Amino acid sequence: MSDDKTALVEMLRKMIMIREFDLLAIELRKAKKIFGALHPYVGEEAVAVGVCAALAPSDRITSTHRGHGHCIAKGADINRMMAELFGRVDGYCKGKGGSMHIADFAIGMLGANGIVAGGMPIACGAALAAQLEDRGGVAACFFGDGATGEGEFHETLNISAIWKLPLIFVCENNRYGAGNAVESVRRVTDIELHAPAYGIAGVAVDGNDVLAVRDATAQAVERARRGDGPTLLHCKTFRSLFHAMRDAPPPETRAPELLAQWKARDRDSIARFEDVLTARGVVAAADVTAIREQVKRDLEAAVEFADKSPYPDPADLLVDMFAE
Amino acid sequence: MSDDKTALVEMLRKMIMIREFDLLAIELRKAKKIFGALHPYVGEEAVAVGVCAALAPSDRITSTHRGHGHCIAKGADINRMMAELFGRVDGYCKGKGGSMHIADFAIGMLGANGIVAGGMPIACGAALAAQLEDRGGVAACFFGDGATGEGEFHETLNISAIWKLPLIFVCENNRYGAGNAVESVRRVTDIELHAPAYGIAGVAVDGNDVLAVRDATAQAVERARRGDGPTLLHCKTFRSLFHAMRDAPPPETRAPELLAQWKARDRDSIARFEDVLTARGVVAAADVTAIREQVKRDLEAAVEFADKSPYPDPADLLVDMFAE
Amino acid sequence: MREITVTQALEEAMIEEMERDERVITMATTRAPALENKFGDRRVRFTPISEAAFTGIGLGAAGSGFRPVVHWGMVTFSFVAMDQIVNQASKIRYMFGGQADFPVTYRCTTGGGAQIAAQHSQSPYSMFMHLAGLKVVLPSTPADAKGLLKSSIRDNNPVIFFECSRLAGVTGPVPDGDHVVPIGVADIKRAGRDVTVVGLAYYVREALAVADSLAKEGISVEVLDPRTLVPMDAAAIRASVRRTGRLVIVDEAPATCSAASEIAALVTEDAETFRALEAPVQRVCAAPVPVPFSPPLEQAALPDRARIEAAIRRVLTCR
Amino acid sequence: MREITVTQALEEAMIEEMERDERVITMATTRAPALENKFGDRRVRFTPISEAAFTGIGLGAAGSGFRPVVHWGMVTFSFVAMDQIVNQASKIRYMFGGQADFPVTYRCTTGGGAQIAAQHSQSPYSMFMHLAGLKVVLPSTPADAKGLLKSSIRDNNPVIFFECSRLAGVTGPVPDGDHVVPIGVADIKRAGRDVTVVGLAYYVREALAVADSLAKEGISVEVLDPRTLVPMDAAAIRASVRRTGRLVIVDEAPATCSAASEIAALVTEDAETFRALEAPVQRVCAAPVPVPFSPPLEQAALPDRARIEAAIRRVLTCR
Ligand SMILES: Cc1ncc(C[n+]2csc(CCOP(=O)(O)OP(=O)(O)O)c2C)c(N)n1
Ligand SMILES: Cc1ncc(C[n+]2csc(CCOP(=O)(O)OP(=O)(O)O)c2C)c(N)n1
Ligand SMILES: [Mg+2]
Ligand SMILES: [Mg+2]
Repeated sequence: MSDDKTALVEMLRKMIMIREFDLLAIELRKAKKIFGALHPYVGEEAVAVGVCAALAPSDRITSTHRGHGHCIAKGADINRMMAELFGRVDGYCKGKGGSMHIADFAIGMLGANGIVAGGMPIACGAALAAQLEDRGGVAACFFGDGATGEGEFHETLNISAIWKLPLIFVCENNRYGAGNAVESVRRVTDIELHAPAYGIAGVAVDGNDVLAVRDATAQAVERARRGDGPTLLHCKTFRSLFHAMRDAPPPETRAPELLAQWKARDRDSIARFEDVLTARGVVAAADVTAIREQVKRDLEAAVEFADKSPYPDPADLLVDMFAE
Repeated sequence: MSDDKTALVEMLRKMIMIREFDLLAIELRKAKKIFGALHPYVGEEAVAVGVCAALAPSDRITSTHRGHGHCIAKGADINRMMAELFGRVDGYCKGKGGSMHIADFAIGMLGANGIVAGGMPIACGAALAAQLEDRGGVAACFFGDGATGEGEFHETLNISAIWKLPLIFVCENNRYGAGNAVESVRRVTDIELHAPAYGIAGVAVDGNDVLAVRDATAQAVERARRGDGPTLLHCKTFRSLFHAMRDAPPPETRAPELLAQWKARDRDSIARFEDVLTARGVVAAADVTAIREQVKRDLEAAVEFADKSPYPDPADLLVDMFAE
Repeated sequence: MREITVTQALEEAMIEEMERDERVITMATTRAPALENKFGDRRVRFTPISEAAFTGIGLGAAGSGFRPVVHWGMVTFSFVAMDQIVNQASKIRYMFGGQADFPVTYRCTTGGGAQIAAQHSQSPYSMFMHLAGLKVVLPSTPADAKGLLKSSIRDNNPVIFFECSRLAGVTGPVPDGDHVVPIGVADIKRAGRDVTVVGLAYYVREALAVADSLAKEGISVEVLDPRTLVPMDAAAIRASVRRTGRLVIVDEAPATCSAASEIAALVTEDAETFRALEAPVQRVCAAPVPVPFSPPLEQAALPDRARIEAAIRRVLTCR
Repeated sequence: MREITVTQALEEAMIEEMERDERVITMATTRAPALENKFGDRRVRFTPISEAAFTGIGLGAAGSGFRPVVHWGMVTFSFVAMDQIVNQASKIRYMFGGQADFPVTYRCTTGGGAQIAAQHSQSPYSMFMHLAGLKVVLPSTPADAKGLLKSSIRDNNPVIFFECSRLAGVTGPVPDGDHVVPIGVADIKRAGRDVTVVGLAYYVREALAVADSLAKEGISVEVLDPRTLVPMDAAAIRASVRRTGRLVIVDEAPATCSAASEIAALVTEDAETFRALEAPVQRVCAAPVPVPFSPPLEQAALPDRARIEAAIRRVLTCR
């Protein structure tokens, strides 16, 4: 993978943007500036950014209910994302989708999805399209550890394997499916162990190490381009915050020690990457501060953009139902 | 397992009965004495008989669209089976079910099923019941190689594993799912390789060797009773005849050499078992002839029973819809 | 009488029925601490996210002597399990000639109004009603919720029990003791002379509110709550329409092939009721769109008091 | 005009559309040798038995520039894939603000009459009609089958294309060349004055047979075939009923929340049509049971000419 400075700095910027975007969204939700359900991606930034760093802009992904990180990593416009959370016409879905349904087909982001595992077959269809287009394109589907309980996970693994589709299964194992620890719903938590039964590659990677995720993804992309079919990529990460909030965040029920461990500088995805880049001399402390300030400014602008955007006109209720 | 003579002879009798029952059913279907679709179990007898020989009468099973063999192996009454194929009131389902929906809850046969993989969750429910009853009972679900493409296969493996349910997954790999060879729908045909990802035992066995199937099942029953949960049992067999017939059997498209191989005396489930039993001196040629004649007489009686039974009265159309 | 919420009423029903019959067990993807502490994790199970599997598990356990209560969470998630509902649960008893009973209750939440968008705001009761072989329940008050859940759990057939999300926190009087409401009996929540309004779930309340305000004008609205959708109490609905001569049906599902369509058909195919009908039947339903996220759009998509009132005035004037 | 079967007409449509547009691809669990030989196994795929996956694959490929035609086999098997239909296909375009099109066609066979019992004899169109976001097609003749399948494949939205099993071998005239029938336009298969019979699929033929025999008595029956169920040509149905004043609807789905219920509601909620209605609307549908296997029971469960005729006589006499 290209380790050129701008690419690495952009990865760091995106990770910071993802975290700040969701921390801000939480405040906006508490303040009732935005509506509905919110699933923060805080703590898992290295997965989305690492995977998307190894994809081409024309490659396609599907996301989950926890989709803000995937959008930003794939290059979505935070103004239109924010406007969508606000339910305004300038949002990606003109306010029809909200947090759980942001999509930007123009950048190959085929949609967040409120159905656990629901995006996997759709990504598989995008991988079939890529195979038929025969231009070296690939597709990736993000899904959680909990999604491995669904039949669509198994069916999509099998079909993509038999058809040798250029598809990357990105399991974001953040240790929980809503309130349930992964150990309580799976007897074996090494999710990559599913791969051999399908004759595909199964790889486990530290999901908080963005470069490791990027490199593992790059290898999966290579396999896919060679015609060796899909890869099951198990990214081990941690959900730093709550599963979901409506009007208020739910109480934290996990042990403080555990949370502290994952907050540690050598564990937290962003802090680690900052330290790697500074150690390598790619960035200086000042650069990081500059990035953080720029992110803050961009987010303020996004909120302003969203707030200025009008609500959809109820008269347009039936618009977008059917294509001509 | 008890190798007492009567048990072994009964296994042979059931295998012969299964084959003769389905060969007769084909003739009856051609003669339009029976209706609908017919899926003969011919060639696969050792699986149903081997598995059920290791189960207690009170253990529960679910079956498939190819269910006659499972019924007979579990101890169903061929008169009521035949009457069901004839669509008569004395059939197991009073003529409401037909070939694809024979059930006898009284003997733990929870039903044939026209939905590929559809019976697996139901068997899993029976296994949950057995676990809650805590009387050492187990459940088994029969399913084909093609059924391994369905999500319900994966979901049921996972839940039964995490709950350590006394469930035996019996994959009848007869090499085809309708017109499709198993190699064309799975990149890996060692179906037992799914097991490790669930932390359960996966075992492959010669599905035409009834004693091997029985013993492998007995070990699975032991594991289940010990509280070690489910076993995935891959039985390698062969579909001797066509997938399904309506008015006439479809043309055979498979290579004659292949068919001949599986018809060979050392391969065919019944011939092999006959030879084993004669070699061990459990039966003499005359005994086998006697069994065959008795089977023929029983089947003639079954047809007579079915033919004498009246059709259901259309006035009873709504009966059996809802329980009190 | 004491007032509790629908949620509390449903939990009471669960506790009472699990105490009453130890064959009652529960399954859901989310934990139920209150029940788990009381009845233990053998009878109160949380499952992996595998709706198809645990829907069938409930059915198989029911056919093996237990009385499972399976909670899908939102009805949205039941569609992952639709094979087990359509091809198995709704047909298993009849198809096998009535040789076994399947006392399983499937609970799920329904409805919009919470800005959680298309996938999480569905009200697809009619898709279950269409399947011969399932009973379908949809209560609108805490008392009916408790009484009907108890009846559903005691029923020896598969029952789909819908819980309208917007009613979860609504309080109402619930009798003490073993309060049971029979399946299949409609309830006239308000008697009236001029028009019959059949409301479902949340819209029973909205219809009652409209009836109050119209009463001030001397318009007498009868509000009927079917409470169960299968079996539908057609006799009660027809009798009411024969009295009033006019019918408005209010529900938050889209109109096409909805419970509202069915009620309209039940009324107009009955000769005596048809003769008594003085105005076209009006359906006040959701717009034919997936429920949108943005509040003004969502409000426009769902029925409201203004549209209920307008429909009532239409049937009162138009002949 | 040449006469071919519905099956041949559908295969012609597939071949012509695959020749016309190379983005058209197909998927099914069974092989399609004719298509595979002509267009190769990249465009013509057979799949593992994984309906949920390949239903979503069709949707994802459609959203990525292709025009998949997915054949489920029997509609029965679509229920394994219902999440992808209900939660994804029907909502994806609107939910995402119309930013992409999803030109995917889902084909499946429906209906009873072949003694293959409950699971394999279903006609659940109304469950799909209820979902705002899908077009639903149900042809009754070879010409309509060909013309509507071509329109469905060219349509830029998810279309559910139902193929009535009992019509597969039925022959009829089909125009040469690019014969296209627009989605959403009903067809009056026989004009009449006294009563409108709306038939679906196989029951269009049965209604026509009954119309023939009643004509001998001077009873003039109009037989209308909606051909598409979504969008439903309500204008054509209402216009016919306004002319005849009487309506009978015939379908082999059970009546509850069926297409027949919807047609009854569409007619009775329209003021002008309601005023023209001289008799109660009659639904001639399947009995509310899973289709039984035994021939005499199956016959009793499904509509037939006698019941159609009886319903017509009812609406002609009863006032
Ligand atoms: C089919 C389905 N079942 C249940 C739900 C409810 N639900 C929403 S998120 C969630 C947990 C998902 O866990 P995981 O896949 O690990 O993703 P994470 O939330 O951890 O990112 C559940 C059960 C759903 N959205 N879809
Ligand atoms: C969910 C579902 N999809 C498709 C079918 C149609 N079908 C019936 S049998 C069959 C093949 C099943 O193959 P396998 O599981 O190997 O069982 P076998 O017929 O070989 O015994 C198919 C595709 C079905 N019955 N159910
Ligand atoms: Mg998780
Ligand atoms: Mg097979």
